[in-house]
Amino acid sequence: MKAEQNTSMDILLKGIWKENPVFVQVLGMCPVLAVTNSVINSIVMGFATTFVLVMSSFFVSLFRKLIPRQVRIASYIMIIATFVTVAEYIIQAISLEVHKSLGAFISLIVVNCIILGRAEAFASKYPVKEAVMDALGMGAGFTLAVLSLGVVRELLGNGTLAGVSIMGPSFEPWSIMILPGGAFFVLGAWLLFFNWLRERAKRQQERVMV
Amino acid sequence: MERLLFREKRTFKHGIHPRDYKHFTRDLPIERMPFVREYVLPLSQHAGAPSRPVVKRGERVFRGQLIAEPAAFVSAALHAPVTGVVAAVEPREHPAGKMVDAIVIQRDPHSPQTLFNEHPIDWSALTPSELLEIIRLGGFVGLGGAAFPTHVKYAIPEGKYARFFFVNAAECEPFLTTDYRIMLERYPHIFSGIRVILKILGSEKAYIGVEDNKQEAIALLRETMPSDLPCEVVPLKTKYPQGAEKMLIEAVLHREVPSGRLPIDVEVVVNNVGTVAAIGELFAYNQPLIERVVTITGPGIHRPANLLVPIGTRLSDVIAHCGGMKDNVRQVLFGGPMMGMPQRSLDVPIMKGTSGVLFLTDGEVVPRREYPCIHCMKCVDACPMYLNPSLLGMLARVRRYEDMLEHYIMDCIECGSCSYVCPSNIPLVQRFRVAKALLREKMARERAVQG
Amino acid sequence: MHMHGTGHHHPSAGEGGDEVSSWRMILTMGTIGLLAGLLIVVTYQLTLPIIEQNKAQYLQRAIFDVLPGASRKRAFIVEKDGRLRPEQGKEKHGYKVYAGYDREGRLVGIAIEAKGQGFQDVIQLIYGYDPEREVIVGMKVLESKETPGLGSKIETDPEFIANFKALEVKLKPDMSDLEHPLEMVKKGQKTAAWQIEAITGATISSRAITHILLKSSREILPLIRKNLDMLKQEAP
Amino acid sequence: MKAREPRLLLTTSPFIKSPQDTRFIMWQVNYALVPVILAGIYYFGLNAVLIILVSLAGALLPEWLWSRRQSHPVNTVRDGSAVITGLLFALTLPPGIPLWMAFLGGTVSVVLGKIIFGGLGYNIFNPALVGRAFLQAAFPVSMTTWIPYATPENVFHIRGDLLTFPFMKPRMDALSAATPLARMKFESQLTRLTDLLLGSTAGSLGETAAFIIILAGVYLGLRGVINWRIPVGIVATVFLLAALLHWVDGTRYPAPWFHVFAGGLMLGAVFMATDPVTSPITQKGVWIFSIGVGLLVVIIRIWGGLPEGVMYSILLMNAVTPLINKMVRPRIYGMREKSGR
Amino acid sequence: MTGESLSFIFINAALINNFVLSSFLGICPFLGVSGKLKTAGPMGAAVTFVMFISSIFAYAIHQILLIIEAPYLQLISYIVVIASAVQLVEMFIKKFSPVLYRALGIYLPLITTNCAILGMALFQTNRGYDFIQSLIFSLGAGAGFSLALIIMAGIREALDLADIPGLVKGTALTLMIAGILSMAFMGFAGLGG
Repeated sequence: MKAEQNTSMDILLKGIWKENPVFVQVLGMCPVLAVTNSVINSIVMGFATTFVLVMSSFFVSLFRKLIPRQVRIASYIMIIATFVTVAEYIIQAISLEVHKSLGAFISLIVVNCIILGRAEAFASKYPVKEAVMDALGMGAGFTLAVLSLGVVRELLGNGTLAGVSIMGPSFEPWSIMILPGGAFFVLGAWLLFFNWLRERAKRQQERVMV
Repeated sequence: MERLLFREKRTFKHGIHPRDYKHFTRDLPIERMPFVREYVLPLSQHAGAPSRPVVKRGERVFRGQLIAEPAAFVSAALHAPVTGVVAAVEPREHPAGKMVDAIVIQRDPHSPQTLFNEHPIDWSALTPSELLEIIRLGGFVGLGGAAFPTHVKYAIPEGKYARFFFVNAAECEPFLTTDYRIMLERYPHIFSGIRVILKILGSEKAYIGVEDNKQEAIALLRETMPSDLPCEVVPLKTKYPQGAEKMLIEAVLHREVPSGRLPIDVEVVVNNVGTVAAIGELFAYNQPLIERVVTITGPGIHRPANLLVPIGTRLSDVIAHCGGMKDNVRQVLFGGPMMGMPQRSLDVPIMKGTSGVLFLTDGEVVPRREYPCIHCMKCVDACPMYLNPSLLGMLARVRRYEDMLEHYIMDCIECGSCSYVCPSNIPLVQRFRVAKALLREKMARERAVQG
Repeated sequence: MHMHGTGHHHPSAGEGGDEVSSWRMILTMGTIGLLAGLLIVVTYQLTLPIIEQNKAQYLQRAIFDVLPGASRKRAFIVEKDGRLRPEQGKEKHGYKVYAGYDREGRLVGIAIEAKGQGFQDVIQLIYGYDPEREVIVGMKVLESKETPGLGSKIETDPEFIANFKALEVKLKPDMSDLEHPLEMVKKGQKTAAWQIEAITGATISSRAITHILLKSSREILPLIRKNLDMLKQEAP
Repeated sequence: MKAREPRLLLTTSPFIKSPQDTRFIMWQVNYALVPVILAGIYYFGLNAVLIILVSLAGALLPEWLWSRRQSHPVNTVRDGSAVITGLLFALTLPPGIPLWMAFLGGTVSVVLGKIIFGGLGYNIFNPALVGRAFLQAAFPVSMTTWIPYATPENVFHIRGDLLTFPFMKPRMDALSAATPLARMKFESQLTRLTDLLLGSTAGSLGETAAFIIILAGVYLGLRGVINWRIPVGIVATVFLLAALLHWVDGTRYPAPWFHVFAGGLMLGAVFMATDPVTSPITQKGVWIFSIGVGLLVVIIRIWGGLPEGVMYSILLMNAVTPLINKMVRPRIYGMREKSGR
Repeated sequence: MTGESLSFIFINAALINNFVLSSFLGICPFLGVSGKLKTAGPMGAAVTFVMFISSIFAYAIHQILLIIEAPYLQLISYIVVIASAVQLVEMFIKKFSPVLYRALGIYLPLITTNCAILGMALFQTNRGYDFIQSLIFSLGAGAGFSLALIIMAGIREALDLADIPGLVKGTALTLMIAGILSMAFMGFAGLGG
């Protein structure tokens, strides 16, 4: 990586594509599989995670010089848990239905390795602006990933997108897509797709080199 | 219960039932091959260290004269098969596919080719250790194929006891009829050989294990057995690899040789029936190991035969004697079809361990495509050592040789049963040989580093 | 890591070193804890009224759904000894039933929550009981994970839900059991008022609903009948 | 004598081979399936023919594409293994299923059940059952709607939802019938033994005629193509357990013969569980495997929510087969100090 | 009235709605540690043990929070409790079985961020289980996690010898297998009533 051109924009973008937390780093799989049976759930989960990511990165970066090393992980977890609790109450206030369908997985954002991972690997080492940009990028990448699962699963599993009928009334839904098995298959298929893209890119690069 | 039921047809577990193809030569009496011009005697035709030559180029040698001496404890002596002149001591093509130092003897066309020294030896007057020395100097090795020096087998380690002596006459390899013909034609030498060996070993009893597709041999041996000889003929169910030492012992005694150990650990010494007969002849004619019976067989040779050949006779001479090869020959093997060695050249000599020469044609040698393993279990059911060839084969395919150790690859006796039954045509035993060789090399290297 | 351009942005790792005194650790943790607690409490206090209202609305909607004609409700706690008492304030504990009243303050029926094992997981439902006619007048599945497209029809299939408009749950005079225990029959074979027509292909989920209703009505209905007079009084 | 002889092959021993190769084994299974298919056609007429052809196409298409792309040494289409997958998958389908689902399922069988694992020999699960489980989860209604068997008049009629337009909802106006197991589970009605044996009941295309499947199984067992221990172990376990339950409470639990001959048990035991690739490699392991399948079948049928559990039982035991292979290793010769005495 | 029988709670968490294959809890260690049987077994045991301990603590904390009426502290206190439980278990094992400690050493810290544990604690609270039910639930969850992990490890070890197409290798294949397993586990639906 060219260090000199490391603008905030680059930091933001790498989370979405090059270092996508889900498709590239294969992190935080639990919510990706669990709550993506509909587009709405995916969006809410994506936003909630991004919110927690940004807020905790902000505070971790802000206090990075004050927190002693020995207690840093404990502090990060505390900060993260705080914002997860906040996010949970906000979602509950906005819509009980959504909160219900996401179930315990909102609380489980606490143990999403992406967040602790970013806090430890990035926010604790960089100033606030970069940390927030990084968090935003990772959050966007995560949101994109859950959304890409949610779209496929809701479209095939229900014939709708965000509740709006797309495939018409006579479409036969594939129930498996909203069942756990479908979650594994769709995520597996997306990873396969990205493997294929990367392989193709590599092959093209090799051809150019030759 | 099981032993009662199977009293008459003893056998081991697992194994395979290939067609025996013995019809080519089973009814042909042993025929002496006429002498030819030149004989090639590789210094390494037995397990262990190569022999050390004691003759020089140009030296005249007599039939039966010592021409190379054992170079170590595990080694064997070599004798001139004919009276003639040493033409060369130089590398020659060896049946194992490499160039190996050999003594080349040009026959003296005028010599009557009588033995160097033809007085019978009175074995009853000699001590076991004297007998053992005679066998050692006679150049005896196992004639079944492995060519392990016989005197080494008889040197029982401290604290061990060879309660039983086994004569291995199972001859489970398809096509081969060497042992069968020896039993029919030379049985007196078998019995006298057993007497000598029993004396050397101090054993209680001898067993002759014969597969039940050789009924005539079983009947003849039983009929002619001297009443004072503590020996029993045991008919065995025809099954491959009945002739493997460990399988034979299991079949007769229901004892398993512990993993990584030798037959002596279950109080047994095993010899091939040909070796036993040759020892009988040694004492009868004072003849060291200079000739042997070889089955020349297969659909690719014009005139199959059971041939008595001087050691060192070149394959091309044997072929010429047997009417030549057919045009469609694709493969020439030393030994049987299950464990034999393919030959690239027809210049190689018949060695002490060459039990047969098999000529296969296009009809038998069908190139087969390898499929992935389908875990059909046939190899597991065939392996007489109860290994899991399927798993070992897959490990070998991805070169995880170290892991193969955990699955006892070193216990493989390379009988080829797994490759024979594999419906996916996976060259299992072939891969195991490679793996074992590499592992042995590696272990030797490690030992060297440590030591 | 990759950042060279901005020199002073070094990881804070080495700065504190390893000789951080434990009081500083405690102080840091304490401060963070305090701030975190503060933030959480503030959020909680701000969102609590909205959440409570949401919850109440949700519950109320469910109750009114299964008690057609009801416009007001009142919660009763079922005591361990089998007596009912009106809920005082907001109680967190105890099993509650809800009496629904119409505009005139007459008791329309009682909404009862029940749950039990379904095909895939626990099914939670609420049903309305009309003590006057001794029938179930409505049923709504609150939570279920039944097979989509098949078992999930217990929530959506109008024909199935129609089963629960007037389902007889008459008690025996001694209240030991129902006069006619609820029964599941195949579609189109309903002959009696206490029978539930199954969803074709989703027999297991239909049967689960039947079981849950039967078990719950056997337990709760006698209690309700015993305390009917109290239930009939509208809240002050 | 130096005349250079014909180029001699330098392969290594052994030089003779048993004539049974993989292709032979695979086609033997296919031949044994022929009577089962004929029974299916007899009972479900044109429906059976169409469903089998479409499933086969669905299974062979990806296999063909893959074996072409991979420049594989073996042509897995011609060796018959993909044909087995396609046929077996078709035989587990309800005879009124939309053809587009049959095609999709056939493709899923081969792609998800086989190709992603590297093809023949490496798959963990029985491919046909992976395809069926997928359809079961995706289209539960279509997969549990059964049409009654054909009468001579309607053999040439296409009944059920076969011709539904791809991806569209089936009309579901087929006059549905209940399988013997469903009738037992939900209505406590027993089906006659002769009907179960001959196949005159509702059910999947190839599972109804227990008698014919048994004959096919005996043939394959005698030829050594399948391991007889697997069907015997499964059926014996089911029989014994069912007999025990029947003995405990004859009114609640049907007689053991019912469980043995009803549903997919015979088809599963003879053709699915015996897939060598997905069953254990040692005889002891095979016994564990088959007893496990039998146990799960009885547990699911009697205490589970579903009327039938053969497919799930086999898939679950497929999943633990690698563990069985790990645990139950053959005893190596000579690993016991003194044996057999 | 929590009418769920203990047997159902156990079977539900272990089989019908298997913690990993159906509830998607503990996916990270499931993907990460399922490569080798040697590590899968100890990991399963460790997680089950920590779950059991955490379940007791979570139950106690929940009761306290109910009394002091501070539901908003649930998440923070649970995560602290789990982290401490892991520490406790680590110390305990270190003291009483150094052999086991060496075997599990590397996994124990990982367990803190294993969402299966926190998920278990949250589920038991949300579903209103009583003390005994909670314990059984934690054991069922642990059994389910271990089962999925061990089965997957067995399969992946077997596949080490296979010719997997390059594209599918790795996480994609593991996910596909998990999907098939998840479908197979659907057969358990309706059990344990």
